[in-house]
Amino acid sequence: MKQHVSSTVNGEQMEFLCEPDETLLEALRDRLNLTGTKEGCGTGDCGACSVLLDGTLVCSCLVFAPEIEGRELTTVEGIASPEALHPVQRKLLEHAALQCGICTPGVVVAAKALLDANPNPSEEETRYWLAGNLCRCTGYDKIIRAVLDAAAEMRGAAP
Amino acid sequence: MSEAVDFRYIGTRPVRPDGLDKVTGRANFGADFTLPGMLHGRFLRSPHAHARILNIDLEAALAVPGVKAIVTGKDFPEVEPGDIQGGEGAGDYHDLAVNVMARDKVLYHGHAVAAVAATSVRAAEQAIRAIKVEYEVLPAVLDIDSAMAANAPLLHEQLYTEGLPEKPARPSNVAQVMESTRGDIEAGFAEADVIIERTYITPTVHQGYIEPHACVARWGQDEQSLIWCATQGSFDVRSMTARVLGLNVSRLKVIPSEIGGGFGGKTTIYLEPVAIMLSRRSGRPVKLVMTREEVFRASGPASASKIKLKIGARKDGSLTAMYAWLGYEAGAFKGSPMVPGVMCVFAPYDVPAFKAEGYDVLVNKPKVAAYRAPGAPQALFATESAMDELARELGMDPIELRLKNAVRDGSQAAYGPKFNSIGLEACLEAARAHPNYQRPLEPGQGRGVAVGFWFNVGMQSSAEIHVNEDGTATVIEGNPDIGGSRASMALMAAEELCIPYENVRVVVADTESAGFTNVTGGSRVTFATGMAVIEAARDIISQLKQRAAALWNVDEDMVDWVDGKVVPKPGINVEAEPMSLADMAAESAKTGGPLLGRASLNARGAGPAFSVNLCDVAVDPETGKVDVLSFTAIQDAGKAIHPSYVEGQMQGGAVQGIGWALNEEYVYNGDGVMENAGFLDYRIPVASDLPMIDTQILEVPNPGHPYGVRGVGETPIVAPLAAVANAVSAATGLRMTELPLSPPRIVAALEAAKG
Amino acid sequence: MAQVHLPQQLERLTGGDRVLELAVPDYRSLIAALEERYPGIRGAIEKDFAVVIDGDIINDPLLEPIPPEAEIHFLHRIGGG
Amino acid sequence: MESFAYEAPDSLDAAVALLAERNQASIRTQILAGGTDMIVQLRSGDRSPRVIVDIKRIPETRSIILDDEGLLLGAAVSGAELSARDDVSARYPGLVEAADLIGSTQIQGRASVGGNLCNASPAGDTIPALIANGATCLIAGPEGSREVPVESFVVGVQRNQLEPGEFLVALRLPPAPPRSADAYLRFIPRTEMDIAVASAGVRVVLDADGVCSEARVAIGAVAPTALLVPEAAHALIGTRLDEAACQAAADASSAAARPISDKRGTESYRRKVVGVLTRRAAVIARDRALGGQA
Repeated sequence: MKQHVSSTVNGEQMEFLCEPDETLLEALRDRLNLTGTKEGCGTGDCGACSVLLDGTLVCSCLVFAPEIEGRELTTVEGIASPEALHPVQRKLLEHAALQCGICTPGVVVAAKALLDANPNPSEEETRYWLAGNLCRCTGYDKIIRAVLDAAAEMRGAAP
Repeated sequence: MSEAVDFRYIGTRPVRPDGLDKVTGRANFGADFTLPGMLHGRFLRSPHAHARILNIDLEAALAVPGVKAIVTGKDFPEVEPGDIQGGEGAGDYHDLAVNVMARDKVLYHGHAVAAVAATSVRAAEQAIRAIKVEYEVLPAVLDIDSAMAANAPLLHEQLYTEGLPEKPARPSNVAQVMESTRGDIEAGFAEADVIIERTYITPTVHQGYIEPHACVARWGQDEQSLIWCATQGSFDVRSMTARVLGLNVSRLKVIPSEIGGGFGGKTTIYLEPVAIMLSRRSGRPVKLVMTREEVFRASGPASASKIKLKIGARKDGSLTAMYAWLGYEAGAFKGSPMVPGVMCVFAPYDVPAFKAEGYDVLVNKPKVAAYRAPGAPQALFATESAMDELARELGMDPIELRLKNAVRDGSQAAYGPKFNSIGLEACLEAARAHPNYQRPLEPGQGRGVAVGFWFNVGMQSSAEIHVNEDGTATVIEGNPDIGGSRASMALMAAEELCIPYENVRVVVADTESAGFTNVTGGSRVTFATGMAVIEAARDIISQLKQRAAALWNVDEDMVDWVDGKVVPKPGINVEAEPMSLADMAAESAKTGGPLLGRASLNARGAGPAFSVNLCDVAVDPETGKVDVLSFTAIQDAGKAIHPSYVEGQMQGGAVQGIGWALNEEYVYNGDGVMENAGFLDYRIPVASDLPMIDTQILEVPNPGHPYGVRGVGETPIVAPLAAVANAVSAATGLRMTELPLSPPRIVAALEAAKG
Repeated sequence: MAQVHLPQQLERLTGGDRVLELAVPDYRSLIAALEERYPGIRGAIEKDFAVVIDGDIINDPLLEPIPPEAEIHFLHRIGGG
Repeated sequence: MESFAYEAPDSLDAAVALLAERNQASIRTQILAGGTDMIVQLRSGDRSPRVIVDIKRIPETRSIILDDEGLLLGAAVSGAELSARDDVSARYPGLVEAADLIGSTQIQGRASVGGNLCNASPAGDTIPALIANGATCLIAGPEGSREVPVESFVVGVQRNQLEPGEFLVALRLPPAPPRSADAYLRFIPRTEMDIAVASAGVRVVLDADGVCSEARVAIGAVAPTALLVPEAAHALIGTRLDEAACQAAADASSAAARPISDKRGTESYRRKVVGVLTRRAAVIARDRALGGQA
């Protein structure tokens, strides 16, 4: 029997019906048409499906959709405002820190979570925080630089 | 052809045109597409590495609620053998068809046996579990030695080794042999003061793109069918799918989605004919998406290899002879990258005598696919490891040794022609002068040096440029943008047309909207499709001159294109203001209608690309863990159109190579079942494993391109294997010849050395 | 005369010949000359080989001019990843 | 995976009642805490429950109580929640490190110590750390609650002592006295994202003279279950945890190990490395204990 789920997604109240065993990733993509969240592995090993659940960074492939009842969710579609990109998004573009771009939504969400929690992360902290976001194109160099640069900008520090 | 020019836009680093879509989640990849009424498909795959299919019982599966169609090998037409155009290792159409869906035999664990389309993924999975297959299990061969052994079980009873003087009497698992020689190697080795001889082993590895293969297909009863998919080559999907299904290519429209990585692995097809067949049977669109596990088990990884190498040199370091025996695993169907392996194993060096013999060997594993510079990383792992050992034996600096023997302009390449305008020497000099080569090392640390090389290719490309009425432009091309190529195309169009980069829109069009274009691969897009864009822009400029001549009522040869404007030539007496593209676009209705430039070409002159990598590591002698402390990639790009994306290629290739060197491998059990088919245990590098990857782009212009561009995408993965292994060897004092350099292997070597 | 290096992999057709000198104006006549000398070589070359004329690799040649002193090689066609 | 029902009781009593009822009706149930192992197992068809009972809405499974009695750690507390508690890290740094090593930041947001224990993987990171600390499991069930030591809770590969209808509510760790400390180390080929190839947890208590008065050593990924290694502890007790003592403990761990060869490592490699890790963890625990624990 399908389960009714009601939650706040990117600031908006949303309701959907899903199978009880459906993952949050499936529900986001197939029920809510939020396809910005990507599936790279389905086992929590790649981070492409990263979302914020009540502000905590999780892999949406390792959450059951019914678990988000009454909770707040932020996906990659909810990171930018209509007026402007989040600094992490802008810096990723300026640093050319994406090639194919499939890991990018997960990186955006994870990096935002990092900077929310730690406005001044070291390179090492950034690398460990993002260790669950696999990227096969960039070798991570430009991603790490972009996130550190975004952090500096958000702190108001000189670039 | 190369011109010394001051560029306006080339060499700058603007934001890519598709960037916003990709950081906001708006970009649509392979699995992001849906059609009304769409079904979901799943595969049944072989649980055996080698078996005869005796019977498939679909009755229970067809009874599962929601199931709309099931197909097996019987539903697909017989396909005649024939070479797939598109390059080395691309394979054969018959093999391709049988790889897509097994017929009488399964040839590897994971080989597709049946596929189901149903109203939900769960229903399709339930039906898959309900299919009953009877197999007769056959003995499997899982490595080069056992596949080549006398009386080895055969994968294909009709396969006879090619490349021998006479057709052999008996079938074999060796699909092809090849030999390449120059001079007298016996004499060469006799002259040598030092000889290094080793056997080098590399495992099966995977490209590891993060996006699994995915497609949506809709069969049209009017025989106009649609495929949406993630691919490196939409025209190749069209031709391969048409051939496997026995269709005319005009009946298939392939729309390339955004593509989440490929590295060569998305140059062939796995899903598309099956999706079309399921759609045809069900009358509804069908989506097929591989799981990560299926990607590992059933797409095309890169060849495992076994290479025996022998090199001889005089005391002064000059090479006297080289010999290589190269075995490459093809997987279940012929077509390993053995040929390019044989061609490039000695490519960086000028050696008077050599012999290389190659073997394309079938094993009961998935058919290999291209992976960045196919065949070269394995071959140069051997060569560059041996060169490192030779430098040690001779007491020479490893860069010095390579400089002494490096190919230069005019050197006869081991693979045939003379080199012209290459950057190996420049890369070696840059490496020697690099601060990272001078940094002192601590105990337990080691530094490795290695050279990389790849041929690069040209092939066919088309491009159109439509000039809009306000003087902005739209570029239409057919290469899926896998790493920022839209930005490069826009830069080249902007450069030629002298309009701001932001005024150029680049569209990667479908197979009905773009002219024929070969794959995004072979490091060819910026080079070849870029050349088409430049030519299309020059087509417009020549039209602008004609039209300006008409406007000014002068002869066409009295008009020039200077600084982005048509102007009367000096001395021409006419009252005419210079006119920009925008000015001319505004007048286009009067001068012959919309401005449209076109080019189609079969690009030649793709210059080969050399690189040098430096790698520093620390090895924990108790656990065998290797930490990469620093990594430096130096490469000749000819001309970097968008330097950030060139650096990105160098960094990404370096890290894939580091993964190949240290941890990545398919772990098979004795039955040919891959035991680590997931990102948890197939260990690609993660962010915290790595330092920043230092890059240095050199620009030795390629005379075959108007701006001097040479391909950059593949060379970066070639040198890291040996660079890392040489560093580990330096740190441990032990020559490491088998990849990956996993901790248990290093500890075992250290313990063995202790005795 | 152009110096033509024959593919080693086609020794069975060339009887071990490795290099020969030919005066031919273009690729089409080159291949015709080779086919006349080594029957069957045309098909074998067309199937697998690109031609290299003075260092310029041409995958799908037809009417390419051959300069009088050109150095000609045949290379297995290379794809890539 | 087969379809099932999802339930999320919000009190201990409700959960016990729900599980008892489903159990009586012979309906296969599965407890969901973080779900990072369980959802993967469900997807791969390794488990096929009919009812999933999410215990994260039960307050007792989410609390962290640190007081004179020691630490009471709810079974569904995530790694990220535990790591955020500096006071817990100060007393049980090894346990927090162990929890922190499980997976990526994303996994940390979900994976729980209790789930890691109940999953009963031979390589579960928190298990040796819990055993080294002398932790016990607080179990609720239809017959009331009971408490068992962690080292006897896990009985085999992916098998624990829970009876049908029972579930793990919390873990209790004894207090950390002055001059005591724990440490946990594991070996993985990468820096993150891997499963332990071998691991060791060590807890020591030093007397006023710096002599080790109590010690517990546990090792992981080298046998079907994590092992308590009394021989290694004996090698440490009565010493100043000098090099020789730590090496003796290392040798004891290597001797106690019963590893297998698999895709993650060889038998001989694991045996060697578990000793190395024991020695290194003992040194860290010693230095922490000497470093002025409150």
